[in-house]
Amino acid sequence: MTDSLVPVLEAQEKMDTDKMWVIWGPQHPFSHGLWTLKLKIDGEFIVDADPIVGYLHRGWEKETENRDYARIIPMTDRLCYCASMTYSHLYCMTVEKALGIDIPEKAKYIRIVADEVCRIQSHLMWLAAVGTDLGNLTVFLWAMREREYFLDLNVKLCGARMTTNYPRIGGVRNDTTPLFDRDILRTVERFEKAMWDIIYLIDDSSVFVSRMKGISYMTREQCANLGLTGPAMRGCGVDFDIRRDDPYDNYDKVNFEVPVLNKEKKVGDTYDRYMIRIEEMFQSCDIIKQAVQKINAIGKNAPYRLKTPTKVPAGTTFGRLEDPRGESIMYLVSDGTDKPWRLKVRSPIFTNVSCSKAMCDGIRIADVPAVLAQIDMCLGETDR
Amino acid sequence: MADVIQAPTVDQVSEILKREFPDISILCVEERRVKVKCPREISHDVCVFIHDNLTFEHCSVVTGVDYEDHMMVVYLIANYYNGLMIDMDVDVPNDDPHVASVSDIWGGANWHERETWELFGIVFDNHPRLERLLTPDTYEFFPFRKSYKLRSQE
Amino acid sequence: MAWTYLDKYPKNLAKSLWIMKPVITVTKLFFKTMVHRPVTVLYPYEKEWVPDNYRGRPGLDFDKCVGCGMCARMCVTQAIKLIEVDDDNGNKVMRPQVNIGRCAFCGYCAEYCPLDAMTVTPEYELAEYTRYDLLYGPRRLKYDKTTEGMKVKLEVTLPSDVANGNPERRVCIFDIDKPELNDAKCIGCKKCAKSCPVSAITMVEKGVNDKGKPIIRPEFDNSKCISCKNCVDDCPKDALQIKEVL
Amino acid sequence: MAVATYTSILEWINFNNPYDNPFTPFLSDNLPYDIAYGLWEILGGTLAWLINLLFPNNVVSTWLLCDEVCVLMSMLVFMLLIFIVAFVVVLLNLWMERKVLGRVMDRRGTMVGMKGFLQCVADGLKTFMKENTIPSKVDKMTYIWCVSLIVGLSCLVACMVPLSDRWYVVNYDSGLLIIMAFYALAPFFILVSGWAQNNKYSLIGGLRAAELMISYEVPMLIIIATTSLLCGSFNINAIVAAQSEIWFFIPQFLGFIVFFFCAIAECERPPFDIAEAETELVEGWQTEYAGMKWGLIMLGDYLRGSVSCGMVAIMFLGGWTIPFIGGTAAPEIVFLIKAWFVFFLMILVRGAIARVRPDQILNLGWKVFMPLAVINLAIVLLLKIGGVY
Repeated sequence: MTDSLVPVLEAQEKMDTDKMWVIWGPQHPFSHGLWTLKLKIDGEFIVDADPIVGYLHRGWEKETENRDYARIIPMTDRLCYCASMTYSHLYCMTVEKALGIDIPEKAKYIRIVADEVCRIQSHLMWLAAVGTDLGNLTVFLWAMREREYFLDLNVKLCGARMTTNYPRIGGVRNDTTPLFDRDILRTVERFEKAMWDIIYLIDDSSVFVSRMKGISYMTREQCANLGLTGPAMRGCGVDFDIRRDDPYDNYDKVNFEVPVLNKEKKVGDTYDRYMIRIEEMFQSCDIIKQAVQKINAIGKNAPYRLKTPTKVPAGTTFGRLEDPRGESIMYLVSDGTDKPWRLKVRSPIFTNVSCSKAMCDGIRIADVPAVLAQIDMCLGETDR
Repeated sequence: MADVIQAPTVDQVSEILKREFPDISILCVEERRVKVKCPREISHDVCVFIHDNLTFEHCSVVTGVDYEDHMMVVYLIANYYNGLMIDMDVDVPNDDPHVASVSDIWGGANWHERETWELFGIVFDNHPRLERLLTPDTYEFFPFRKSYKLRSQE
Repeated sequence: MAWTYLDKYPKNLAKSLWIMKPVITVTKLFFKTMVHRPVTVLYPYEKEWVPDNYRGRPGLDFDKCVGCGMCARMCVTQAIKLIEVDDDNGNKVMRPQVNIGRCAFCGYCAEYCPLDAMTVTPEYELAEYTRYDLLYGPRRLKYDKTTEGMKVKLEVTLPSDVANGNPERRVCIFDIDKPELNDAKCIGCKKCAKSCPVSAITMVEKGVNDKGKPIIRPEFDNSKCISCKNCVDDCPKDALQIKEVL
Repeated sequence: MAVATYTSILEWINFNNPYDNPFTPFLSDNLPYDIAYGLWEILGGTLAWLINLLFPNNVVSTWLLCDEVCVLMSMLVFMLLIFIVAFVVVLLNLWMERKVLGRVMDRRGTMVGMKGFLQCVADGLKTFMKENTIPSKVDKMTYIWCVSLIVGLSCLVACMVPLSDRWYVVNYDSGLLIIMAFYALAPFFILVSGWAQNNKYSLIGGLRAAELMISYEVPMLIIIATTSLLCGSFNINAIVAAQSEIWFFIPQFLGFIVFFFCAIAECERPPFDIAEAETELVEGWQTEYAGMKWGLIMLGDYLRGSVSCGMVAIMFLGGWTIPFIGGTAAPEIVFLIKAWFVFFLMILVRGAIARVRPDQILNLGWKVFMPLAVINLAIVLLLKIGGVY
């Protein structure tokens, strides 16, 4: 009798009876886009995670090798619908660096304004996603309502809401419209008041805070080593912002603070990562106000767009910029013709999502949307 | 080895690298940017040195460039203390596209190396999991090589 | 440090009675929207105001257009194709046709049109029943209420002007970039003259060559030229190139 | 051949007092039964008259109007009436939720016909017309029967809540206990259907439903016991009558708060909808249900929601009475207004806070609600001993 039981017992020992893989995605309410997260769960706890991306791989970088430099700008908008302005900016900046030209002051400030508007609307989109991920639709709609005013600013500035196509190699597409400074200051002032309602809804609610507090701790070393960048990194104690520490365009001429939490503790949780982005929105408002003043001071007839040669001299160069989601880099290899030889995009989310295993370690299933909402997924730029 | 220097300046970086590794050449030095060229045999040692002694904690990009006659692996390595970046180029011959993986030094390089492998066919030795990431597993070619033509290029 | 938000949070939640503050905030908005209307726009009945430079579908001024094909060249998605149509006098002319199904609404056609014939329009309701209906021919692209803002001007400042201390001068690219002839390469095939949409190129005889045949060379009328690069593209020997004034 | 004598229809329809009928199941005044009885007298009388016109002096006509058949038929009409009223209340709840939630979120809510009310009807029609797909790997019997049991139990409970002292189905002395007992049955079937669907999301959802139940059921029952202690009876009429002067939510304010949140958890509404948490479990235990089954489950959910509100209104807000006025001409309306007010509060809570994590619900149930319920019990005991009640 005992002999007959041996294979059964052996099989039982081999079986992982209490752990199972749950596969989230590619179509799943928590994944804002097409990607899969395989989770190995032990009861309610996560023991292993394996993100799978690539459903949206379009060969973006290969496609650019076929186009002349000017016609790549609309393509950069399509990398990420929330951060279209920063990506076009980054691309134009990189090409300008390869050309070795210095663009007019006014264009630099207009780009700062456009970038910060883009940062605020991207963060608001993220806030909306956090709301739905935690199961509250009111935050979603209120954040989207605020975002709409900034999209209206985009329309006034460049004629389109999201795929802006605004920066150009050597400047920007068009000058600011006559009442733009008035509109933008009104919107920003309105936003600074209206934002508090959403903050009351989240930060004064013990449910929201307890959902985010104390889960998914990341240390400073982990962040730096795994390549987690952006607000998520600054919440864990890494004091680094490309706008301040590696300034591009005119960011060294405006005053702003970079919100960093846990500088001494060197470890941060999901709530810290959340708080960084909220404060960043207020700092962006400050930057916008200063930059609008500078634009007004420069005057109406100042140049905003330089004429640039269509052919870029051979060489390699790269531009680096603080995206709303982290550090984004474009690495350009030019060969002296009017088309790039190679254009590499370093998307912040691509690296951030590879950290999801470290972020999901030991948390509960119900926490996963809250934790992964902080990397603000956007698949267009992840898969490229 | 030399002492740990937190937040080195551009001149310090080029000086120390030249002193420690006579094989590598400093291509150009700009404001907050150092561009070096490194033979592939010592690339891993250089990376360890940069990480441990020069406190470059963050590897932003690992990518490949196909120059048709040879390939190149580009490492962009960043310092969080002063925003310095090292642009390290490693030439790789077409017939033997191997280079040492740096994902044991910087965990963030893991996916970048996987991506570079699947798009350019540059093999990263000792990589923990060199599988296809963005493209389907069934692909047997490397789509970002110049020898792979798009439909419009043919 | 001047924090707006981080100064006040995180805070002791007992002070806001755990969940009472959000409930009160929500109730406040509830009563507010009961009195005022919600911010939602009842879309098909109400529409938002759009500015002049709003990038809807492309529009075309048929008579202004010369059929240079600059829009087709700059189009990112190859949505624009030049087709042959009859103009008002019955002559065959080339005019752009836009496939709205492919259009990316980037506004490049309006921006790069040398004559401002191509414009952006504020029309964005473009749904059709078939894909064929999405093809906008040159006549259908007409937009009546074109304003100055819709003709997106491509005005740049020359780097040389900035260096000279005259940064306020803005010029149109199409006024200054002119084609240049490399005389050694030219074979006098007259292709450039044929391809020129504004007939700015005339073929002029310049002496005779060794074999006694006439040497024909193009001559450019720079006042007419719109620097559309058609001659550069059509030249079989790469004898022409646009000279960029910087 | 005998010529049929024409008899007036009025000789067949005569309105008797239903309580004179020896088979009447109700002892006291019951408005829906009165209506049903009257309706049957009109319908059955007309039918009997018509049959008698065709076949004079037949047996069927007299049989239709005999006491036994009258009671049987009017019971059928009575059931229909009770269910229709409960159903319409649920539709109104649904409409209110959509409209109020819309206003809270700065949007308009539903807009289809009659200020958006017809959207519920359209949704119902849509779910009924969808294809009834059954996944091939499910355990078919449990998969199908669980829906019937969940929805059936919800309907039963919804019909058992009295709208007033004259609008009820049963009037037991243990009425409150019976309602709560049926009410607490549904999570078991949620658990079973989670197993039956052979889907990981459903399984986790079903387990979470059980987890949820053990966290809120105990404090809830303690408060029910406290309430009955306060008025000395489990009978709903007695509980309402005891609140004629002062509503119970004043002496047991803590109990009101705890019961309110437990009632939200009971009907699995946000923020306690962990069993169907859509961001992590897609649709939780309902993932594999499609079309009509899903529509019925949603209907069941809202039926349970309206029961929760009714229970809060009965136990803490004085039911169908108004303090110092007592009964009104239409006590049902008074009761429904109170229930809708409670539902309005639930919507506001839903709009304001996020979903709670399963372990946090357990913490909340056992470390916050449970002590509060016991303190509430202690306060009531003190009031009792002090002779206030």
